[in-house]
Amino acid sequence: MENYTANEIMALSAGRLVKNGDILFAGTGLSMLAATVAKRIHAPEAVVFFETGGIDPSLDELPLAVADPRVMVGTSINTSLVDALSLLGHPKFRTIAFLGAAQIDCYGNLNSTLLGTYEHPRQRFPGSGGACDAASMAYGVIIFMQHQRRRFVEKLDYLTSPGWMTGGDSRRQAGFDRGGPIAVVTNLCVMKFDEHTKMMYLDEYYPFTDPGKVASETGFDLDISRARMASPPSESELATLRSGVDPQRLILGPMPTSQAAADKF
Amino acid sequence: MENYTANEIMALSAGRLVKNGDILFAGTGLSMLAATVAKRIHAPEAVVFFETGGIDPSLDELPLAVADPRVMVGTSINTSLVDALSLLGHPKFRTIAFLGAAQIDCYGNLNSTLLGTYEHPRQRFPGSGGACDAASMAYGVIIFMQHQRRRFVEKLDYLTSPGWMTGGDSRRQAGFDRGGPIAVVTNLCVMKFDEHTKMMYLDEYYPFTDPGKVASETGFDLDISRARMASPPSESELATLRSGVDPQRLILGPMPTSQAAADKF
Amino acid sequence: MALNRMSAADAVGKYIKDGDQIALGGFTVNRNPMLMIREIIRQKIRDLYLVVHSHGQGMELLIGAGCVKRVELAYGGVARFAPTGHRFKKAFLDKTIEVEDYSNFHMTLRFLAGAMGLPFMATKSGLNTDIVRRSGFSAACRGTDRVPEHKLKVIDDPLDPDGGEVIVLPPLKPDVAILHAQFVGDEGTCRICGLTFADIEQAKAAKTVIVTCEEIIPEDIIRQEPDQNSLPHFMVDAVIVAPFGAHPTACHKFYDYDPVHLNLFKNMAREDDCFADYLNEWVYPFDSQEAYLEKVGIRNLLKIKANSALGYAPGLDRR
Amino acid sequence: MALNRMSAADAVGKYIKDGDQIALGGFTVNRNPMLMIREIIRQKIRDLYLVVHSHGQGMELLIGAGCVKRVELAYGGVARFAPTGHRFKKAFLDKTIEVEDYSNFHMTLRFLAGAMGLPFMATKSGLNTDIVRRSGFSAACRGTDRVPEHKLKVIDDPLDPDGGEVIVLPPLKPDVAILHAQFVGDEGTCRICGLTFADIEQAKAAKTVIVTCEEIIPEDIIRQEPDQNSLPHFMVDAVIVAPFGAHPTACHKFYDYDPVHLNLFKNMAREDDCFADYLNEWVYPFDSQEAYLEKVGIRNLLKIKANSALGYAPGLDRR
Repeated sequence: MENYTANEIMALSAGRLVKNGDILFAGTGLSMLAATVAKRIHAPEAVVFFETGGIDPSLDELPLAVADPRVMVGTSINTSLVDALSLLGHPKFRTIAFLGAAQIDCYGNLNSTLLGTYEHPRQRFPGSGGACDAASMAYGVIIFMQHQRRRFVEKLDYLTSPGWMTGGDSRRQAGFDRGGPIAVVTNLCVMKFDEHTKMMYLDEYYPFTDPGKVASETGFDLDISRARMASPPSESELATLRSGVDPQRLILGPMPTSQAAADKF
Repeated sequence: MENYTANEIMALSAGRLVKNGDILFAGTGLSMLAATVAKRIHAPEAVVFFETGGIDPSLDELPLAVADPRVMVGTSINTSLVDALSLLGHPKFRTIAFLGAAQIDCYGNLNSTLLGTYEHPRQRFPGSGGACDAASMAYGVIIFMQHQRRRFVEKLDYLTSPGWMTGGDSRRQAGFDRGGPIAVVTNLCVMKFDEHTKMMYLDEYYPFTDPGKVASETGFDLDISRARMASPPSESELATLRSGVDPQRLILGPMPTSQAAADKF
Repeated sequence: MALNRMSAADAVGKYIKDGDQIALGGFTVNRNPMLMIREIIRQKIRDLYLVVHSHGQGMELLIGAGCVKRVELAYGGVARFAPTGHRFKKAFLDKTIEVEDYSNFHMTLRFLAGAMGLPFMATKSGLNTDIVRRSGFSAACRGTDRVPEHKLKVIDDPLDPDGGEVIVLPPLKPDVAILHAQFVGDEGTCRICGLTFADIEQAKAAKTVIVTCEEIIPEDIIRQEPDQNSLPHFMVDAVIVAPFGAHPTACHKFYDYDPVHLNLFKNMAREDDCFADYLNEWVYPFDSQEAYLEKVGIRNLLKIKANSALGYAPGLDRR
Repeated sequence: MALNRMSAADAVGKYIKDGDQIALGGFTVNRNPMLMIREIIRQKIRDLYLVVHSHGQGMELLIGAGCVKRVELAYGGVARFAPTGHRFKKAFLDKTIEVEDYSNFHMTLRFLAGAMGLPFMATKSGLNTDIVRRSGFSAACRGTDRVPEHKLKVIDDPLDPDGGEVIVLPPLKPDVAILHAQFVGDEGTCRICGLTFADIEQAKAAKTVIVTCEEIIPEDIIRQEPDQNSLPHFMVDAVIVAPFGAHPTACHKFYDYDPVHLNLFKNMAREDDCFADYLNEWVYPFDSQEAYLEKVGIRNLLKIKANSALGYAPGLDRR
């Protein structure tokens, strides 16, 4: 019955986490929508940049790849991989990286490399790209995931990108003087990390689902005691996202149908 | 009685050491004249570059500093210090650096930093600049010196730029896999380094002086047994240098007088 | 200086041997040196050792055609057209290639170390991850055939007593760097427009540099704006004129990526049979770039032609 | 983003404190941020810790005016106008400043490490020289007041068993980087024309970045050629419009160095009395760039005005 899709509430939920002035390390897909919609709604001085080196492009058309020529136009500066990746760790800036992964554990560590082992691989993913670097060096990380038990696992097959490591103070002890995941935004909910244990907990579930569903789709024990229902996207948020950010719905995909479109996720 | 000055024969003597295709790390002063005259006479594909980042400028006017805007015009590429200094050690290229110094020892090690010590300094020079880097990383080094006993010393007050270190194989043992001084060009002569001991010896003295004079102006024992008289500059060499390279005599200084102009040096 | 201009066929014949370590320019769907890559496949070069950060259509094709033995990389995919490259994935799972995983920062730092002649680079990025703890290359190959003795090492910061552990990474000095640029001057000065990715570092690190380009322009013109240039003339060993030389990937200011072709490739790359058909249809038959472009067709090329003001093809159907 | 535009006086007041570690942009006689340097002297800032590669007219003035306590550098001179800077030499010999010597590669690698967030940089340049063996800073100051614990260290190559010894250098992260650029967009994007020296690395490494510029231009214009830009808008903390802001040093495409003034300075810098006269005549009286330029005089400014095609003043009498 919702008048919005899961992709739409994901983009808007992630966008709400952006602060004005943040320097946003975006990938393609939902992360770009989240960054762009945040800039249009409440964070006009946020800057979007890409690991390929495009810093603050005009984004008149949505890039479909971080190496899309659309990330090179209207930029403040066109530079190189090494410059863009160096910016991630710049201590002056609140750099926020949007990442996705094939697997995530309860501390927000990510696997985007392989299932099995090098000796006996069961599946191969593209690899880190800049994800390990963003997870290591950025001020904070926002993670997008499809919410499935096989993705939310007790133990990663491969730790590509460091989250809160083994919880508590372990990230700092591992050698990272800042950073760590801020939130996990899925097609069902937004999860955050406990201040002390650094374990994931359910913060907000979308109106079309419930904490039990979220827990059952999560492959590790999830604290749902703090869960609240998310407020649905406002008309004006949806209007900005749909007509201002992705009018061709290249990333958003189909409009919600008269059925609750979000059910299909 | 000579129809050329010491500066002129120095520039031409150093220029003769340049091979076609060499990548020449030039400072200002005589080194730029040497590089430019070599390009015009026998090494048209030699490339002149500056530590500031100007690579192969047109040099329509002579730069008076490595940061002169004249090194930024007509270049193949304008880049940065770190790029230019990195080029020095590029294993693909025969990079030849022209250096000067306040002191030199018999192995071609150079001091351009200070006399005395940090605690008790007697004199201060500008410091390494890129000289230490060129002496460390270039394929070869050509050194310009004013020939004075106080400059050609038994022991440097400060080793700024590595030459043949303590002779023999010591440069390689110190960690440099190539490089080392090729020649020392002074206002009296051209000196080279013994193939085995790496000690300086007198190779060619200019027609207006003699080996005895050279030895007496040198503060360490100098092998003069292999000395030959240098052939004087040809008319066409002088013409190229004077009218093509430094027509304003910004670096060459006064023309030779009816007196043997070179005597004054 | 005379430009060493040649055909792609001659460049492969002269500069690329079985077993060479090759750095490919470009990134996923942008400025892949595709003409050279097709020619390497046509000449059946084998056992290549690719060193890349995020590749890409070119790597997919080389791996699929059986030219590759070993890869060091951070990312193997063609962006939205194949988030994990089909041929890369299959070769990895079938163990027909050996793969060593790094991050993009690691790989670009390694190229930078090679470019600058530095013995190694140090970073904290990736500490305590499996990128540090595991190795995809066999222990046996370490120290042989250009494979560095160590994938990397974790050491204590030698300068800062409070610095903790850092990762040190070996430099990369590939045998050949191949890149596609927009412009080369007729004495060799090279200009890349838009993002340079790590192409410049790769070229500076390499023993041999091969540049394909959209246009050769007079050297005195390219030197009027030397701030814009990417490589000095003497660093470029061979130049091949290759209009649309990055197709089906993009070349900023000249053309966009070709979604029709990339989707066609994606579908044909899934299965071995289909991929063989792709090679037979799109790679082996063409002994010139012109013949390949005839096959692509003027209608498709017009669709991806870049708008002069924007540098890409606005309104292109990219689904 | 709104440009944080202010006067030089306000920039010094707001961002520069006694004891700060300052990276000066430019190189010997080019793009020294002279307006800011004169203003620092006017406001009698003290105990500055300069970190530079090859400076330069600006460093001479700051040292001469007694603003400097400590310098890390590779070269202290004003090219042909003072192969060793007179004020630098005197302060060194009189021990009114502490000096630590590195090479240009060392200093630029240190800025690069700061800019990239790397824990250190490694090179073989300078092995077994007195740059490695001796230290100009007292042992007592090591580890205090931003002075790195170690000037550098020599270690065995941790990755290559045949690599021998390498020098590791600590990063530089100055409190403030001051540079002079040709253009700044009205949202802060910065463009340096011609050689950038290490200005970009210095700015990226610094906690605060102050840019003086010849012109502020519309942001949408400066973004039409983003390949040419040097710093993204958000990295620039304060912008000061300063026509002829690098005078008497050069600013490519705008003006040449001023040989008349540099010779005058050279002569006045030799002795303390004369140098005090220089400050009284050329630094203290001027509370605006316009007033300073009136003193320089339109005749001199016309002489050094750059030719548009060449970027310098052809035929300028440079003796």
